[in-house]
Amino acid sequence: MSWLLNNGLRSISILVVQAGGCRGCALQFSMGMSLENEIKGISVTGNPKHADALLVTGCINEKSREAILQLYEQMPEPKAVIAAGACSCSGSLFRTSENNLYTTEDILPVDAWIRGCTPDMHEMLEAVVRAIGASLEKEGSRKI
Amino acid sequence: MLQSLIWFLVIMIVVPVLYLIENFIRSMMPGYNKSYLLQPIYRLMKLFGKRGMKTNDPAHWFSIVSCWFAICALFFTVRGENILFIFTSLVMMELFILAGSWNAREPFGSMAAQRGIARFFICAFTFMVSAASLYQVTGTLSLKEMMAYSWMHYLLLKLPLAFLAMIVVLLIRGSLLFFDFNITGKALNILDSALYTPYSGWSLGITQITRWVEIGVWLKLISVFLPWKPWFSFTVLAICYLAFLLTDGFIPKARWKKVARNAFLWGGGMSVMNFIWLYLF
Amino acid sequence: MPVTVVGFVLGPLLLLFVAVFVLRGKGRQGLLIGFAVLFFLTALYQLIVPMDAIRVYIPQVLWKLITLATVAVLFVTTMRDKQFIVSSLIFVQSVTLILAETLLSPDEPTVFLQFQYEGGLLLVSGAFALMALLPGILSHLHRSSSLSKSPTRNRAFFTGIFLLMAAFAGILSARSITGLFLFGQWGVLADNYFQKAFDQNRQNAKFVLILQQSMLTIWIGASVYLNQTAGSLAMEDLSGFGSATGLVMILVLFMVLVMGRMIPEKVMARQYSSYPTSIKGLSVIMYSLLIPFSVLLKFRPLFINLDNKLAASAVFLGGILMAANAYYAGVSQHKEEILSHMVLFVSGWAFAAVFTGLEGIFFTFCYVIATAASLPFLFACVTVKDDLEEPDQSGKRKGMVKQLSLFKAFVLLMFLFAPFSSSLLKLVVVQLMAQYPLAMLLAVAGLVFMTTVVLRWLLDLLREGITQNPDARKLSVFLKCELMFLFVITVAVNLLSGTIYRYLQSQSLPMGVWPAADIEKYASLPGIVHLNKFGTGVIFLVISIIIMGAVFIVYEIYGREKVQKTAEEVQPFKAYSLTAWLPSNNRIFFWIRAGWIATMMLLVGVALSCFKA
Amino acid sequence: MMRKSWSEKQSSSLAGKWFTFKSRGYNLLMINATQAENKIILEYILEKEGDIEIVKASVPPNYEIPSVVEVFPQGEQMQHEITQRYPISFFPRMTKHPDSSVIEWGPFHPLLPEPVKFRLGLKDEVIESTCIETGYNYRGLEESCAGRKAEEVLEMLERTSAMNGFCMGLAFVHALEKMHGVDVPEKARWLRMFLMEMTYLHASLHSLSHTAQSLGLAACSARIFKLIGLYCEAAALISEHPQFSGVLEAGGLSRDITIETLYTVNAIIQEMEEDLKDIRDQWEGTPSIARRLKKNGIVDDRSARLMTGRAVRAAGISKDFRKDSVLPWSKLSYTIPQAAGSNCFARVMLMMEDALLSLELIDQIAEDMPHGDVKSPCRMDGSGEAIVREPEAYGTLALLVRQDEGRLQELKIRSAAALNFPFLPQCLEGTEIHDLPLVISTFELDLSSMEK
Repeated sequence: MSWLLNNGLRSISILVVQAGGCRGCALQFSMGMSLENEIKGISVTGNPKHADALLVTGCINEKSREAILQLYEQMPEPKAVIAAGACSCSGSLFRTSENNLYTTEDILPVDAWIRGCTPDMHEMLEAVVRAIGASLEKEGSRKI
Repeated sequence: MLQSLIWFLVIMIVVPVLYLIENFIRSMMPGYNKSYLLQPIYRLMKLFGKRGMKTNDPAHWFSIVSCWFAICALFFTVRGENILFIFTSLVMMELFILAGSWNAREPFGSMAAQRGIARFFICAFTFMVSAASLYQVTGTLSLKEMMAYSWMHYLLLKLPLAFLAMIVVLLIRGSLLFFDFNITGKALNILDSALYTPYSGWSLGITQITRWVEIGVWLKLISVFLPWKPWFSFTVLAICYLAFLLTDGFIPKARWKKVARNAFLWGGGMSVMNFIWLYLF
Repeated sequence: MPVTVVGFVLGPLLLLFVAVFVLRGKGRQGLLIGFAVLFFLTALYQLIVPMDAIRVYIPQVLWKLITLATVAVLFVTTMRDKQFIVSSLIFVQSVTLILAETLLSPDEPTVFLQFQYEGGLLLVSGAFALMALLPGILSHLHRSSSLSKSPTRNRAFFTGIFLLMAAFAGILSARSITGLFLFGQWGVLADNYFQKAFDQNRQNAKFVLILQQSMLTIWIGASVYLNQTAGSLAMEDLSGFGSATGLVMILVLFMVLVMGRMIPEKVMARQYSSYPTSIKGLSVIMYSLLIPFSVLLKFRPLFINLDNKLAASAVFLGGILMAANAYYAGVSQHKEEILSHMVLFVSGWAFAAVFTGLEGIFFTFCYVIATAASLPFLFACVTVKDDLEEPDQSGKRKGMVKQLSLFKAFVLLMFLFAPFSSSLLKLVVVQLMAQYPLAMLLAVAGLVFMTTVVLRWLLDLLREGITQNPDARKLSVFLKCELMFLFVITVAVNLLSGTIYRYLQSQSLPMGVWPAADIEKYASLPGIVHLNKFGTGVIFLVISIIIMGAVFIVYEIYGREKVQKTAEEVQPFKAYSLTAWLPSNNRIFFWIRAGWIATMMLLVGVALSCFKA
Repeated sequence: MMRKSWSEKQSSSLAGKWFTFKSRGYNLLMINATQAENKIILEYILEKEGDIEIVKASVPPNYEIPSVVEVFPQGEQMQHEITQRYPISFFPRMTKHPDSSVIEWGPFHPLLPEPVKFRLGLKDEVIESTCIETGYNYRGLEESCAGRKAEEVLEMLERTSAMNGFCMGLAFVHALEKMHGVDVPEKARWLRMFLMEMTYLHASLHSLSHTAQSLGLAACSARIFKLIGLYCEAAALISEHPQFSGVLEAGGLSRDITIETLYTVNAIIQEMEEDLKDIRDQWEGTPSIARRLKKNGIVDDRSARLMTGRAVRAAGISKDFRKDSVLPWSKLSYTIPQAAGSNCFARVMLMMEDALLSLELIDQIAEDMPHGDVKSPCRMDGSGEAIVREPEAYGTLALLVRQDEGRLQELKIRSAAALNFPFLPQCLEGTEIHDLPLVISTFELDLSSMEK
C-alpha cells in the first residue's frame, strides 16, 4: 500500500471548481501553486476524468450544485474533495434561510476543510496533500 | 537480434528521460508549478492505480491497440525494416487514438480528432515525399541499408531540405514551437487535454507511453540523415529535441489553421523542393 | 472465335429480349439473378480453363449488321426524345458507316472477339461487382414505387442492365476498332435507358450525351483513316503511322477520358445524380475503371515507341486525375459520391500507369482488381444503409446495424492497408512514376489525401457502432450471408495482391510482350505481405488482426450492457469540413480545372508537333 | 400560462419617455424593481453628467411589457436580472436557434475565471452563434442585505468579488456619507484613493495573467504571477486580507496607515515597472501576438460608446472614470492612456498602460500624502435615499441605497460587467473557438459582481 500512497502523493492533479462568489480563494490557490514552497507535484487540470481531487471554492447555489455533482460522477476512484474558504465550508455571511445556498458537505463527501475568508496559501496546499492521503488510505483499506 | 533489443530498451528509456529533464528544468523557473524530478513517472504510476472509469466511453480500449502498433513500429525501426512499413504501423496507431477520442461523446475530443486528421495528412505527405527522395539517393527503402549508406556517404549533402522537412514532422508530432496543433493540450487551452479527453486512468497511462514510443520512433528514423555513428547521431538528435522542448514555453500558441498551413508549406514544401532538386541536378 | 466469348457478349442481348418481351415482374428478377450468377461462374471457369476448343464462326457481315442496327435504334430513340443534336450526330455516323462499307468494304479481323491476357481477370472482377451489387439492385426494385408501377420504366431498367453487361463484355473482348465503336454505343444506349428508368427531368445528362456521341463520331471517322494506313482494323497491328502516332494516341486518350467520364468536372459527376447507389456503383466501376484500363492496355503496342514528352504529359494528366478526385472525395458530403470519387482516383492511377513501364502496369493491375473487388462491397453497404434509414410505411425509421459498421471498418482498413503495404512500396520502388517527378508528387498528394478521407470515414464508422436502436429491423438472412461472403473475398483479394502477381507471371502469352523480362526483380522485392514467405509482415498482420478482433469484441460486449445516457446528449460534431485549414475552397476548384485543361492542350500541341518532325 | 401584455397606448408612452431622455443625451444607469402590494414598480434610473432622472412604471404580476433593449442595448442584463426575481417578461424576446453543431463549454474550466456556460454553434471551429448561460454566481446578496445594519452590509459588500470588493464597499460608504452629509478628513480620502489605485493595479495584473494564459505564453504568465506575488507581499503590509476588507468604515478608515508603511509598499510596488514595460514591448513587438490580438474581439463603435471601462477608451473615445469619483483624483497630474481600433490589442495595451499609470499615481499619492486623523465621528442611523456613481476596477459602478433608521431598506447594485456583458455574444460571432478565452479575458467581465 505504501507504493500506492507514495506515487499518489507525489503526483496530484486538481480540478479547481470556482462554484460562485468572489474568486479570492481560487486566486489564492493559484498563487500558492506558483510561488516558492516545498510542496511539489501538484498540477491543475480542467478535465474531471484526469483529476484526483476536487477543490471547491465559493458559494454553491442550485445551478452550481448540479454541475459539481456531474463532475464528481466522472472522476475515477480514488478521488478526494477539499472545501476551501469560508463560503464553501459554511456558506459564511451569504448563507441565510431564504437564499438556499449549499455547503460542500451538503452535496459531496469532503476529505479536508480549509476555513477562513481567503485562507493562507500554504495551508491550502497542505490540506490538498492531507485530503489525497486520506482518500488513498481509504482506497488501501478497501483493497486489503 | 541482441543489438536491436538493446536499441529498443535504450529508446524506451531515453525519451521519458528527455521529458523528465524538461519538466524538472521548467519547474525550476520562477512562477511555474513546482514538481519532483521523476514527476512524469509518478503520474504514470498513479494513473495505473486508478479504477472505476466512466462506463459509457468504451473507446478507451482503443488505447491498447494503438500502443501495440506503436511498439511494433519501434520494433521494426530498431530492426531496420522498410520505412513505409514502419509508417503504416504509425498510421494504424494514429487511427485508433483518433477513433478513441472521436467515439467518446465529448465534443472537444471530436474536435481534436478532426484536427488530428488534418495533421495526419500533412505528416503523411511530407514523409512520403521524403521517403521517395531517400529512395532516389540510397536506392533502397530498408532502414538498415540506409544506415549503412549514410555511414559511408554524406546524406545531408544531397538531402538537406528533406532532413529539415522531417524535423518539421518531428515538431508536429511533438506539438512543439510553431507547429503545435493544440491537440495534446500541454499548454492550457480551451480543449483541455483535447485528444486525451475521453481517456482516463490506465488508458491515459497507456496513451502517454504510446506518445513517448512514437517520439522515439521518429527520433530513430530521422537520425538516419546524420553522417555519424548510429548511437552518436541518435544522442545529438535527442539533445536537439530537448532544446525544442525547453524553448516551447516561450513561443506563443498560434491558431491551429494557421499552424496547419505553415506546417504544410514548410514541411511539404521543403520535401517537394528537395525531391525536384534531386531530378534537376 | 471461342464460344464462351460470344456467349458473354450475345448472351445478355438474348436474355434482354427474353426479359423484356416474355417475362413480367418477378420473372424478370429471377432471370437477372440467374444471369448474374451464371455470368460470374462462367467467367471464373473461363479464367481457369480457357475453353478455346469449341470455336464458332460468325461471319463479319453479322457484326456490321449489328452495328448498323444499334445506330438505327439509337437514332430512333433520340428522335423520340427530341434530342436533335444527338440524332444528327448519329445520322452522320450511320452515313460514314454505310459509305465506308460500300466504297472500301474493310475486312474485319478474323477473330472479332477474344479475351486477351488481362481481359479474363477484368471480366471476373466486373462480374463480381455485379454479384456484390445485386442485392442492392433488387432491394431498390422492391422499394422504389416508380419502377414497380410503370411498366415502361421497369422495361427500361432491365434493358439497361443487360445492355450494360453486354457492352462491358464486348469492349473487354473487342479486338477491332469498329468493335469498340459498337460496344461503346451499347454502353451509351444502356445509359439512355437508365436515364429513362430513373431520371424524371433528364436534362442534366444532355451535355455528357452530346460529348460522348461527338467523340464516337470522330472515332468512326478516324477508323476509316486508320484502316487505310494500317491496312487492318485490329488494334494490335495499329502501328507504323510514323509521325501520326502522336495524334492517334491523343485520339485514343480523349476517347477513353470521355467515354469513361474521367474528366474531373462536376458536370460529369452530376449525370449519375439520379441513379440509385447500386446502379451508380456498377456503372462507375465498369465505365470509369475496368473499361478504360482494358482499352488503354489494348493500345499498349501503339504507345511503346512514343516520344517522352507525350508520355510525360499523359502521366501528369493521370496524376491530376488522382489528386482532383482525392480532393473531391474529401469535400463531397454523400457516401456514394465519396465512393465514386475513390473509383475515379484508382482509374486515374491506372491511366497514368499505362504510360510508364510494364512493371507499373503489372503492379497497377493488382490494385485495380483489389479495388473492383472491395468497393462494390462498400456501395452495397451504403445501399443497405439507405434501405434501413428509409422510413417504412408505418413511418418508423429503422435503426443502424452494428455488425455492418464493423465489416465496413475492416474493408476500409484493408483498402487503406493495400496502398500503404503494397502499392506505396511498389510505387516508389517500381518507378511507376519515378521518372516523372511532378506527376509522382500529385499522385502521392492524392494518395495521402484519399487515406485521410478513408481515415475520417473509419472514425464515423467506429462511432456508428455505439448508436444502438432496439427496434432495428433485422437484415434478411440472405443479405447478411452474402455480405459476409463478399467481405471475406474482399479481404482475401486485398491481401493476396502478391499472389495475383504470381498468377500473372505464370501466364503464357501469345505475343510475348507480357510480362517484362526482369519482372522477377520486382516480384521478389521485400514486400510486406508475401504469403508464401513467413516474414515479419505476416506475423505482424496476424497478431494485429487478433488484437483488433479482440478489441472489437470487447467493444461490442462492453458497449451493449453498460451504455448509459450522459447528462445530456450533446449533438455529434458534424459541421466540420476536411479542408477547413486550406485557405479557401473555390480557388482549388479553379486550379484543378486549369490543370487538366492545360495538360490536354499540351498533349494536343505535342501531338501536332510530331507532324512536323 | 399565457402572459397578458400591456395595451398599445401604455407601451408606446413608456417607450416615448425613453426616447425623449435618450435624445437629450441621458444614459441608462440602472433598473430597480420593488414589490408593492400586488404590483411591481420598475424604476428606470437615467443619468447625464451627474444629474439623475427616474422613469417609473408599475406592472401587475405575470405581465409582459416592452423591452428597453431597442432604446438602450446595455440594459439587457439588468432586465434579465429582474426576470429572474419577479414574474415579469419583456418582448420581443431575441432567441437565435443555431443550426450548426452545438457544443458546450464550461461552467468550470481553468481558462474560465468564473463559472459561466457557453453554448456555441460552430462551423469548422468558427463560432456562428453564442448563447451564454449565467446564474452560477447568484447569492441573493441584495435580498439578504435588506433589514441589516450598515456595518454588516459593508462587510458583505466587500466580499462580493475578488477584484471589486473594495470598490463596492467604498461606493456604499460614499452613499452613506452623502445621505448623512458627513465630510471625511483629507488624509482618509487620500488613503482611500491609495487603496483604490492598489485595487486597480491588482485587477490589471490578473487580467494580464489571464490573457497570457489564453495566448498560450506559459513563461510570460509565470512572470506575471511573480509580479502578482510581489503585489500580495506589499498588500500584506496594509491588511492581512488581500482585498483590504475591514479597512473601510463610514466616515473614514477603521485604522491609520503610517507614512512609513506607504513608502515601503510603494518601494515594493515600483519594482514591477521594468517587468511590465518589458512584457508590453515583447507583446507589441512579436508580430504573431500582435496580429492575433488585432484580429479578434472587434467591437463596433456604436456599442463601444454604450460600454464602460477600457473597452470605451480602446475605441478612441476619451473618458476618464476617475473623474466621476468624489475622491481628490483631480489633484494628481496624469494623462489617461488612450488607444484606437477597439480590438483585443487595444484593450490589452490599455491594461498595461493602466497598470503603469496606477504605479505612477501610487507613487504620487505616497509623496504628497497629507497628515491628520483618518476618521471623523458620525452616526449612521439616519434614513434617506442616495444614488451614487463610482469608478471600479473595470469601469463605473452605480449604487442605490435606501435606509430607514439605521436599517437598510433597499440596496441595488449595477456593476460595470452588467453594461458590457450584453455586447459579448455579438462580438464573439466569427471568432475561432481557439481565441474564445482571449476575447473573454480582454472583455474583463467580473461576473460575481454582476450576478451578485
